[in-house]
This record gives sequence, C-alpha cells and structure tokens, in this order.
Amino acid sequence: MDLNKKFTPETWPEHPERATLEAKNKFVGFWLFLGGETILFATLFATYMALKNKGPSGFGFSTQELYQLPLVFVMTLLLLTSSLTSVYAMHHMKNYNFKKMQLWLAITAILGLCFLGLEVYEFSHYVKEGFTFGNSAFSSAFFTLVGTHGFHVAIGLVWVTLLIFRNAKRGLNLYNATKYYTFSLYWHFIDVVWVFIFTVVYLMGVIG
Amino acid sequence: MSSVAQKRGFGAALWDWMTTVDHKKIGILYLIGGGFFFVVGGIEAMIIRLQLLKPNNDLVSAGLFNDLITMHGTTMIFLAAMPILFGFMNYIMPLQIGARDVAFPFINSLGFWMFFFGGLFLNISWLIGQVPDAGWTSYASLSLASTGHGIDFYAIGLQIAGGGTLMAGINFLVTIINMRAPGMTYMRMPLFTWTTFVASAMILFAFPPLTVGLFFLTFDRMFGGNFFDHTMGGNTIIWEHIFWIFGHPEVYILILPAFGIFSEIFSIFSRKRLFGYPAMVFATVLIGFLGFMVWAHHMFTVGLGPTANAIFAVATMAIAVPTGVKIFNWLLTIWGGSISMTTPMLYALGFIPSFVMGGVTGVMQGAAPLDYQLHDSYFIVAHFHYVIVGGVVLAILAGVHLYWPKMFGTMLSETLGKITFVFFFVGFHCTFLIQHWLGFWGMPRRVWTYMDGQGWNTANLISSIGALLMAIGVIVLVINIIMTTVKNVRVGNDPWGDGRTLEWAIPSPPPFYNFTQTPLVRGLDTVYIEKMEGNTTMLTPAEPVQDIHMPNGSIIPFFMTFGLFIAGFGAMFHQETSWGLPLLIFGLAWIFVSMAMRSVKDDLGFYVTKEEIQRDIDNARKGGRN
Amino acid sequence: MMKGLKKWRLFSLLAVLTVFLAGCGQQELSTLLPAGQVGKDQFKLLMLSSGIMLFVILVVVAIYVVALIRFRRSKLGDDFIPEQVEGSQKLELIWTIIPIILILILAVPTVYYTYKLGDVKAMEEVDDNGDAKHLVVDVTAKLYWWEFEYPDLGIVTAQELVVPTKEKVFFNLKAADVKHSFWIPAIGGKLDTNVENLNKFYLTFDQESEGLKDGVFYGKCAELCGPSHSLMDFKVKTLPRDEFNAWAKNMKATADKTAVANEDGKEVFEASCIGCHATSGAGEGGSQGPNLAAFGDRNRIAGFLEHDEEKLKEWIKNPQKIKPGNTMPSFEDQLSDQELNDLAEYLLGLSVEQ
Amino acid sequence: MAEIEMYKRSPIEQDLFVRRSKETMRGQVMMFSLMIFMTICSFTFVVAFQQGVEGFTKYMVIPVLFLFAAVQVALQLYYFMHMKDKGHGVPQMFMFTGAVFAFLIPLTFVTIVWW
Ligand code: HEA
Ligand code: HEA
Ligand code: HEC
Ligand code: CUA
Ligand SMILES: [Cu+2]
Repeated sequence: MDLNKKFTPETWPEHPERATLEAKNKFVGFWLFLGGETILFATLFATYMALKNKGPSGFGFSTQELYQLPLVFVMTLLLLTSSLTSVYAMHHMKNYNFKKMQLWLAITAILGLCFLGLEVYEFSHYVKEGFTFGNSAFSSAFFTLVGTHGFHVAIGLVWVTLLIFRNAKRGLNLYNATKYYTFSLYWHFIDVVWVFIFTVVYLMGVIG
Repeated sequence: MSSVAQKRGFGAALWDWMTTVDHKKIGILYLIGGGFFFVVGGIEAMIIRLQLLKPNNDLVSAGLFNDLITMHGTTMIFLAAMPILFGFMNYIMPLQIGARDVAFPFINSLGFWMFFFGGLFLNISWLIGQVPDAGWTSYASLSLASTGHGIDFYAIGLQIAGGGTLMAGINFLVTIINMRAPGMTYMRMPLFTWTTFVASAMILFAFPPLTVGLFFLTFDRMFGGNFFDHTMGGNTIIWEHIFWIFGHPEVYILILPAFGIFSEIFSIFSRKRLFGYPAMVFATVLIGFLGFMVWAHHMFTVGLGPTANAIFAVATMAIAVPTGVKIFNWLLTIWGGSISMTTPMLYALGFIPSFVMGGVTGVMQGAAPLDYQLHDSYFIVAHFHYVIVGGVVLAILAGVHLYWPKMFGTMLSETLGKITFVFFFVGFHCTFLIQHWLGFWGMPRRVWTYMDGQGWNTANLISSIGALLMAIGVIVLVINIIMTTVKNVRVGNDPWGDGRTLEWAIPSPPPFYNFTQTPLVRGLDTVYIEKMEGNTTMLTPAEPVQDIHMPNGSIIPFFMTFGLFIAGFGAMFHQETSWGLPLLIFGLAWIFVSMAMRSVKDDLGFYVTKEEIQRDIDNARKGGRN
Repeated sequence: MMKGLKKWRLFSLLAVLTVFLAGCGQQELSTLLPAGQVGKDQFKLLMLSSGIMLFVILVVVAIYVVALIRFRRSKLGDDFIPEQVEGSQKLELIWTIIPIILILILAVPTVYYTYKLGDVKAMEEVDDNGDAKHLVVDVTAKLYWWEFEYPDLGIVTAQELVVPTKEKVFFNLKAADVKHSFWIPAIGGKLDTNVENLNKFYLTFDQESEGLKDGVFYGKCAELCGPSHSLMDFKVKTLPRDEFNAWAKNMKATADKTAVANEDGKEVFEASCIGCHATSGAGEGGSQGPNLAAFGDRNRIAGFLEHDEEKLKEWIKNPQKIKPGNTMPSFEDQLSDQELNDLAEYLLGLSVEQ
Repeated sequence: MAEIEMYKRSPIEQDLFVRRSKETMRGQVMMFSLMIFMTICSFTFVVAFQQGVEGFTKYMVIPVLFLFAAVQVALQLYYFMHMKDKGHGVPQMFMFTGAVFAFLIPLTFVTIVWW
C-alpha cells in the first residue's frame, strides 16, 4: 500500500479506519482484543468483590473510611471528558482535518495525564495511611484492579504520544488512520472500565 | 525456496527460520517445538509409569515424583498438545480458506516465539533443580507453601506461553473473519476451519482469566500480594475458580481442533460429504459456549454447597448432547461411504470408540454425588487420558500422517504408520482402561507410591506395560519420519487422491504465496466439486494473475520474546539477589525498545510480481514442480 | 446373523459382569463394596450411570462395526463414488432427543442425591438436655496426619477414626496448613479440607470393621499436599454403639491413667516429645503432633508403616526419611539405643483397649 | 493487495457528508451530556445515602447505580465506539459474548466464593 498517496477531504474514504484489508484486520483484531480485555477486567472485578474488606485479624481499613468521593468525582469527569475529546478527534479524522485531529488528541492526552496524576496522588495517599499493596487481601485486590486500569491509561498515553509525534510531519494516510482509530477505541474502553470502577469500587464501597 | 535456503548455508537458513512470518513455516516451527515437548512430556510419563510399576517402588523420590507429574501435565497440555494443534491451524487453515497468509504475520511469529521461550523457561527449572511441584493445577495453598523457585517457573513460564497463545487465537479469528476467498461463506468453511474458529474464540475468552490468575500467583509469591493467603484475608478458592474458568474451556480448546481434523479425515477417506454439516457447525459452537458454563465440575468436592453442585452437574451433562450429535454424524458419514483404510483413517476409526468411552466417563463424573467418590482418584486420570490421548493425541498423529505430504511433499510410510497405530492404540487402552478400576478400588491420583496389599499391584503393572507399548509406537513414528525424509519421494498436489478442500489443489509443499490466483469457492468441498466437473487444476480462479503483496520477515518477535525471558528471570530472583531487579528492568526496557522499533519502522511488505507468478504457473504446467 | 449377534451380546454382557465381580477390589477400601448409606447411594448412581453409558457405547460401537463391515473400499471397488448425502433431519432429531432423555434419567437422581448428601441440618439438633443428638467429629488435616476431635465427648485421637455403626456421623472438616481431602472410599465420597472455611458433611458406617482384613477401613488423603501426600493414610475403626461408648469412656480416662509399660521410656518421652505429642485422649485438638493416647491400639505407625517396634524406632530416628516433608524432627542423634528401646516399649504400651 | 480505488465525492455529496458528520457529532455531544448527567446523579445519590436523606436506601441506590453504569457503557460502546454503525457485526458478537461471561464470573464469585 502506498503511504504517499495524497488525499483531499473529497477523496478521503468514509471509513478510512477500515478501507484496506490490513486496516480491516487491525480493526477487527482490536475489537477482539477488547473482548478479551473485558474478561480480564471481569476477573479482576470478581476477585475484588470477593476480597473486599478482607484482611488479617485486626485489619483496620474499610472501603467506607478509605475512599474519598470528591477526588474520584474529579477523576471521573476528567476521564469522561477525555472520551469526548477523542470523539472530536475522530470526527476530524473522518473529515480529513489532520491539524484539528492532532489538537484534540493532544487535549485528550493532557486530560488523561491529569487523571493519572490524581490516581498516583490517591495511591500515595493510601500508602501513607498504611494501606499498602501487601497489607491485606483487600489492598492487593484493590491496587491490582485499579492499578491495572491505571496501567492501561499509562499505556494509552504513551501510545497516543508516539502517534502524535511520529505522524506530525506525515499527515493522515490510510496506514495511520487505523492506528488513530484503534487508539480511540482503546481510550473509550478504558473509560468503560472506569465507569465500572467508580461504580463498583468507589460508590458501592462508600455504601458498604 | 528450499533449494535456495540450502545454497545459502546453515546460518542463513537459521536466520530465515528465526525471522520468518510465513504461516506455513511458523506452522512447522510449532510442530517441531510441540513435538519436542511431546517427547519430553512422554519421557516424564514413562518415568511416572515406571515408578508406579510395583508397590513401594523408589525409582524416584517423593519430591521428584511431584515434579514429574506437574511438568508432565503442564508440558503436555500447554507445550505439546496445544502448540502441535496450532501448527496444523497455522499451516492448514489459511490454505483451506484460500488466503495468502494469516491476518497478522508479525504477531503470528511473536506468538510462536512466546510459546517457545515460555516452554524453555518452564523447563529450565529442571536445570536449576527447583521444579514446579504442585500439580498442573497448582492449587493455591500448596503452591504458596512450595519452597524454592519451582512455582515461580510455572507462573512466569505459563504467563509468557499463554500470552503467545492469546495472540495466536486473535490472529486465527481475524484471519477467518476477514481473509476468506470469494465465495467462501461461513457455511462453506471446512470443519477444521470452523473448529479453529471456535477454539480461537474460546482462547480469547479463556486465557485472560489465566493471565490474571498467574499474575495473582506471581504477586503472592514474589511481590508481597495476599490474594490467596488466608491469614491475610485471602482466599484459595479464588484460585481454583480462576484456574478452572480457564481450565475447562482449555480442554475443549484442545478437543475441538481434534474434532476438526477427524471431520476432514472421515470425509476424505469415505469419499463422502460430511453428514449433517450445519448440525456439526452448530454443535461445535454450542460446545464452545457450554464449555464456559461448567467449570465448577472440577470443584464438586470443594464444598460449594448442593445448589451450586446441582446446577453445574446438570450443565456438565448437557455437553454430552452436542458431542453426541458429532459422533453420530461421523458415523453416518462413513455409513454408505467408501472407507479406505489409510493410516489417518485408522486413527480416526480408533478415535470413535476411544473418545466415546472417555466422554461417557466424563458424564459420570458430572453426576456430582458420584464424583465425590471419583474425584482425585485414578478414575479421573483414566477419564482425561481417554479423551486427551484417545481424542487429541490420536488426532495429532492422524494429522501428522494426513498433512505430512502437504507440508513436506513426501508421504510417510503407510506400513510403519500402521505399526505405530497398532502399538499406540493397544498401548493406550492397556494403560488407561484399567485405571478406571484403580479409581474404584480407592487409589488416589498423584500418589508417589503405594503400599503392598491394597490390591492395586497387577493393575498398575498392566498400566505401565501399556505405556511402554505407546512409547514403542512413538519411536516407530520417529523412525518413519527419518526414513521418509531420507528417501524423499516427491508427491503431487493431491497425494491421497480424495482431497476435498482447497489445500489439496495446490502444490505440496505450497509456494510461499500459497495461491497463484485467489480461488473462487463454489460450495462446500469446493475441490471435490471441481474434480467432479473434470477440472484438472481443481481450482477456479477468482482474479487474473496479478502482483501479490507479501509481508516482510522480521527478527523483532524473537527479540521481544527474549526480553520477556530475561525479565522473567529478573522477576524471579529480585528478592534474594541484587541483580534481579536490574535484570527485570533491563528486560522490560528491552521489550519496550523492540516494540518501539517495530512501531517506528513502517512495515509495508513487498510484492511478488506478475511475471514471477506466471513463471511458476508455467513451470507447474510443464510438470517441473510436481 | 441375528442369532450370532444375540449370542455375542449375551457373551459380552457376561464377560463384563465377571470382570465387574472379580474386579470389586478389597472390602476395606473399594468404592464398589460400599459399607455405608452414602457410599451405597453413590454406588447406585454409579450403577445407573454405568448402565446408561454402557448402552451408549454399545449403540455407537454397533453402528460403527456394521458400517466398517459394509462400506470398506476393498469391498466396494476403487472407483465407487458414494452418494453425497447432506444429512437427515429425522436422524439428527433422534440422536439429539435420545441423549437428552438419557441425560434426564441421570440428572434427576443426581440432583436428588446432591441435596440428600449435602443435608447437614441435623448436625445442630439437640435433645431435651441440650446435648447434641448426633455424633460430630472435627477433622483437622495436617502435613501429613489427621486429627479427630470429638467436641461433645471431650476427646481427641489421631490417625485412627473411631465411630459407631448404623447412625449418621457428622464431620467438620478443615486443614491446618495446606489443602487436603478427606476420603474413606468404602464408606462414601470425599470432601475437601480447605484452609479458610469449615466443610460439613455426614457419613454412615453400616458394617463393623472387626472382620475386615486389617480390622479397619482405609481412609485416604485425596488432594495433592506435598511430597508425602501418598503416605497420608488413616484408618477407620467402626464399633457398635455400646462398644463405642465404652471406648469413649476409656479415652477420657487416659487423662489420669497411671499404668505405664516402661517408666524410663516415659521419662524420655516427657523430656523430648511431650511438646508435640499428648498421651492423654481427653482434651482438645490443635497440638503439633498426633495424639498418642491410643497408639498401642493402632495397626499402623504414622498412617502406613507396619505397627512393630522396629519400624517405630526407625520412625523416631528419622521420620523425614520415611515421610519426606512432615514436621517431626529426627531424633537419631539425640537418643541412645537404650532410650529408643524404652521409648518404643512405652509407646506401644499406650492403649485404651485393655 | 489491490489498491483501493479513489473516489472523489462531488461538491453536493461532500456537502452532505460534512453535514451528516456534524450531525453525528452533535449526537455524540448529547450522549456525552447524558453520561455526565448520570454520573452526577450516581454520585449525588450516594452522597444522599451517606447523609441519610430519606428515600435513599441501599436497595434503591444500588440498582440505580448499576443501571446507570450499564447505560453509560452501552452509550460508550454504541455511540462513541460506533458499535451501532454498519460493519460491526463481529465486534457486537464478541463483545456480547464477552459481556455475558463478564457478568457470570463476578456473579459466581460473589455467590459461591462466600459460603
Ligand atoms: C480433551 C480434553 C477433555 C474433554 C473433551 C473432556 C470432556 C468432558 N469432561 Fe473432562 N477432564 C479433562 C479433559 C477433558 N474432558 C481433564 C484434563 C480433566 C482433569 C483435570 C485435572 O483435574 O487435572 C477432566 C476432568 C473432568 C471432570 C472433573 C472430575 C474431577 O476432578 O472430579 C469432569 C466432571 O464433570 C469432567 C467431565 C467431562 C464431560 C462431561 C465431558 C464431555 O465433554 C464429554 C462429552 C462426550 C460424550 C458424552 C461422548 C459422546 C456422546 C454420545 C455418544 C452421546 C450420548 C451420550 C450420553 C447420553 C451420555 N471432566
Ligand atoms: C495432552 C495431555 C497429556 C498427554 C498426551 C498425556 C500422556 C500420557 N500420560 Fe498423562 N497427564 C496429563 C496430560 C497428558 N498425559 C495431565 C494434565 C496429568 C495430570 C497432572 C497432574 O496431576 O497435575 C497427567 C497425569 C498422568 C498420570 C497420573 C499421575 C498421577 O496422578 O500420579 C499418569 C500415570 O499413569 C500419566 C500417564 C501418561 C502416559 C503413559 C501418557 C502417554 O500417552 C505418553 C505417550 C508418549 C510417549 C510414551 C512418548 C514416547 C517418546 C519416547 C519414549 C522417546 C523416544 C524419543 C526418541 C527416539 C527421540 N499422566
Ligand atoms: C516438632 C514436633 C514433634 C516432636 C518434638 C516429636 N514429634 Fe512425633 N510427630 C510429629 C508429627 C507432626 C507427627 C505426624 C507425622 C506424620 O504422620 O506425617 C508425628 C508422628 C509421630 C508418631 C506416629 C504417630 C502415629 O499416630 O502413628 C510417633 C510414634 C511419634 N511421632 C513419636 C515421637 C516421639 C517418640 C518423639 C520424641 C522422641 C516425638 N514424636 C517428637 C511431631 C513431633
Ligand atoms: Cu494430604 Cu494429600
Ligand atoms: Cu472440565
């Protein structure tokens, strides 16, 4: 496939993310990957639910005392908004507007970074309070579940940064359109997982 | 291709295999790797049987025996049976759907190397002398209590190999979804392709839980986690659930491709279309789905309570119905056919009674209250070897004989093939039939030795003799392979004469781009249709001769996996050594750099020109290739 | 043809039957000779399911053999091209429905027995005096031995379970270190001993163990638990209720028993062993080593060794060699031969039966 | 691989294309507002529960939380990730299967890991 083929907004295909066979493969493959990720997180959630508040005798932490809703709320808004900004990016991708797409992606990345920063803050706060990874089954399950999500966010950030810089000079083509598109799928998926995290972990945790 | 490789010398050939992304070569690599581990696992099995030959035997120590059963189970399932099946899937499935390669050739190669290095990692434990010893199920209380690095090898090795499996699964799925030749609708796909599809879908959903479970185990053993430590609030039953949520689908991941191979064989060597094709497809999908609903039948005695046991018992028994549909459809395929007793067909015919016997004992175990007696007794060992050896291994042996000419262009000796079959088949029943009774008579599984006077002596002796016969069978097969390779008598496109699907319409071995022109598929068993219409090329092209786009080879998969391998050792030794942590970080950085290299360097592949292809076609016409 | 087939069938049935009868195994540990209600229920299920399965196998093999006889290419000729049949809805319906019926026939008793055998409500029942109505035994599985505590009777034994016949005996099962599984094949199916929870079930013992080969039923550990998993046997002695009561009373009395077989041995024992082993059968479980109050009455040492002085001394000298991975230290270097002899005599004299 | 064919949209087609894509975008923003709204509701309900506001019992709040979460996820998948669009049959099938198993696993864990 020719990388140098130049498009105009008029010739840019309606579904650039799956215009070639390679692109279709990536597109379907990535969806399947997300299907597998669903089960991965389901297992983590299941374990968390089974081990919630379980610790050694005399264990002093409970979900109710630990979690702080305001922080979680801010994090939620950040991530949800970043989901919308990546929708904007894809909107511009489909309209062959490379500059705007890059811009919106950059905003997405910044929002994601803020989210990650808050998460790091949250974790370090817990650790300071003595709620460490190794202090109980509950803490292990909590840090693993939420940490795996955070890890996914971090991967997404690296990915989008690489995409933005790698393609800055090259512009949109049918080769990298799929990459941008799968990134946005990934990013939405992270958001989906977060919806369950704030519901199952934090809100349900506060209810008890 | 092969003549070119020879001229370039050994180093270049090695490089070629290490960097290949050709699905056929990767298929062969899988077969070699899996075959190697099959022999390793088989030797472990032989030692197990020798130890149990007579009461109070002390050929191996108690600890070593546990190492042996654990490694035997793990090796056979993860490193032998699955990779060998992957070999067939890789080689045959794209040919069956008329594709030029799999969807992600690069990832295909990555998947293979991850399997290989994962297996290597696991088996290095023998060199260090700290071997996994908690059974292939590694139940958490024991696997946390186990000292040394044995279980660490298990957790990390399987993690690496499992990652490779997951990639292979996604790859096969996308290939089948997107790369079928024109006219190859879902309901025209050969059954081996269908079973590959369903097995891959099961991999997609079954392996993530294993990944998570192994991470938990790794965390608990090496990084201070508490998932399974009940003194810290953990729960060992979680491991059991996670393991079997993976583990039960896993056994169907093994058996479905085996079913696929047999479906091809029955149809080819009866000269008959598969009876009830749509029902076969439906049954395959149903087995795949139900396979996820029954995992707790491995946990009937854990104490889940009568309600859970009853539900899972009934769900388990339900699987007998779609499986039965398959069995009877096979029987009706040979019924009214023209059965030719070739070696692959012998295996297929041997498979039917063997697998039914294994399957029905599975249903007996599914009756929960009865399983209270049978669980963890030799009856279980008998059951699963009946389905695995009588199903999966027979399919593998059948597949080797069936596809050998397609892969290497030369036919395995039929006489030696039949000798192998007789030894293996007789040995197999001799080994495992009697074990049902050992279970009834109260012999628990995973016992290192047994006291005299419990009435188990003769039965164990018979069982061990059977294992010996199986070994002889395998050795004859090895001899067969060597002799065939040395003789190297070339064969044509359709060496069995009765091929029905696309892979039999192209040269043996196929050119690296598979099809000179993408074929047009005109129905189920398209090659058979063409043959009946007197088409000597056996194919109707769907496109004119044109340039073919092929992917470039790459060494990066090998490198990436090597990074994982290094990181694995780092993780394992990070607690007691000063170099562990740096090694872990170095390994991870290595992987990251390889990945970045891959993503920065665009891989656009290359073209095989029209002229080259036309030349190949002309050569073939002149009979140069055949 | 038909007649021949019938004869063949009869013959094979007989053959299977003889294999079954000759192959029932040994009374003290075979699931095919059940000696309790639970085991019998499970045996019934075994017979029912075996019958169904045998039927399935026979049907499959029958079709298969006929097909093989009739449709070989050597018979039909090399050029024969069979009709390409697509399928048959009627046939396919038949072989979907018949298996479903067979499965249902098996599923109903399965569910019934699952609930029946899982019913432990009676465990907590008390009579008018507030005493437990049924015998309850707390079983603790340890590396690699079994502790049996009778909380209502205030006694403890190890390695040998003693129970009354012809009544329900309830069990509380747990593991002290890693997971094990409690299995008495001749009496009834197993239940795991988990590390984090208590499992409950019941068994009934219909037959007195007196007349058996070793005078006991065999019990096994059925979950891999480390190197000596295969040596983690225990024995079950079943007594009529009145004899059981007498036994329990004697056990209780070991607390203040004075008769000692060898005084020197007792001294050695109190110097080296008492930290882990109790010699009184009264009290609670939870000690580090098996309770030895009834040691003289056992028929095995550590669950599987011959019960004689020689083996006992070997055991005390180096238990690790005999049962790798168990938690008893070796006394080879600590004890002189004389001390060992005394010790052995003393231990073999510990009995509640005389 | 055959080259993909370049197709040039006429000005009218292009106009329509742009208009449609704007409309889609507007729809997305609507869905986003809905999601934010539900998120705020969820948090508010929980705070209300914490404060002991009458009517906000466990049995009312928890189902609502899950309902909102499910709706949000559906919106993400169907709108943001375009699963409602054509050509998403395969993703739908696999995500559905995944969702079924993802529902089952936690369910069994909370029911049968706890005795
Ligand atoms: C290829 C692998 C494979 C396959 C295909 C199967 C197939 C089946 N298995 Fe097996 N199983 C294993 C591999 C496999 N198993 C392994 C490895 C273990 C042990 C793991 C360990 O503990 O280490 C195990 C353990 C295992 C257990 C747990 C036992 C225990 O530990 O207590 C159970 C319990 O229900 C079970 C049941 C079944 C059933 C019902 C089927 C069914 O799918 C079988 C269906 C087939 C038929 C029934 C025959 C054909 C049908 C007909 C001819 C129709 C008519 C039939 C009837 C009406 C009955 N298996
Ligand atoms: C794919 C899976 C698979 C396969 C194929 C096999 C194959 C065999 N297994 Fe299996 N086995 C398992 C999976 C498998 N097994 C599992 C999962 C367990 C449970 C482990 C656990 O409890 O954790 C188990 C456990 C197990 C046990 C029970 C151990 C115990 O509980 O104590 C036994 C005992 O008889 C046994 C025997 C055999 C034998 C004799 C074969 C034979 O079929 C092997 C045949 C192959 C050979 C004999 C190879 C011959 C090759 C040579 C001799 C070398 C020649 C080489 C050259 C000339 C170059 N196995
Ligand atoms: C650290 C604790 C410990 C000490 C000290 C100890 N034992 Fe033991 N002993 C055990 C354990 C644990 C077992 C059970 C081993 C097994 O069966 O796996 C055992 C088993 C035995 C048995 C077999 C019991 C049976 O039920 O069959 C005898 C006899 C015995 N010990 C005697 C002794 C004597 C005599 C001494 C002192 C010289 C001694 N033990 C010191 C822990 C100890
Ligand atoms: Cu205890 Cu096995
Ligand atoms: Cu299973």
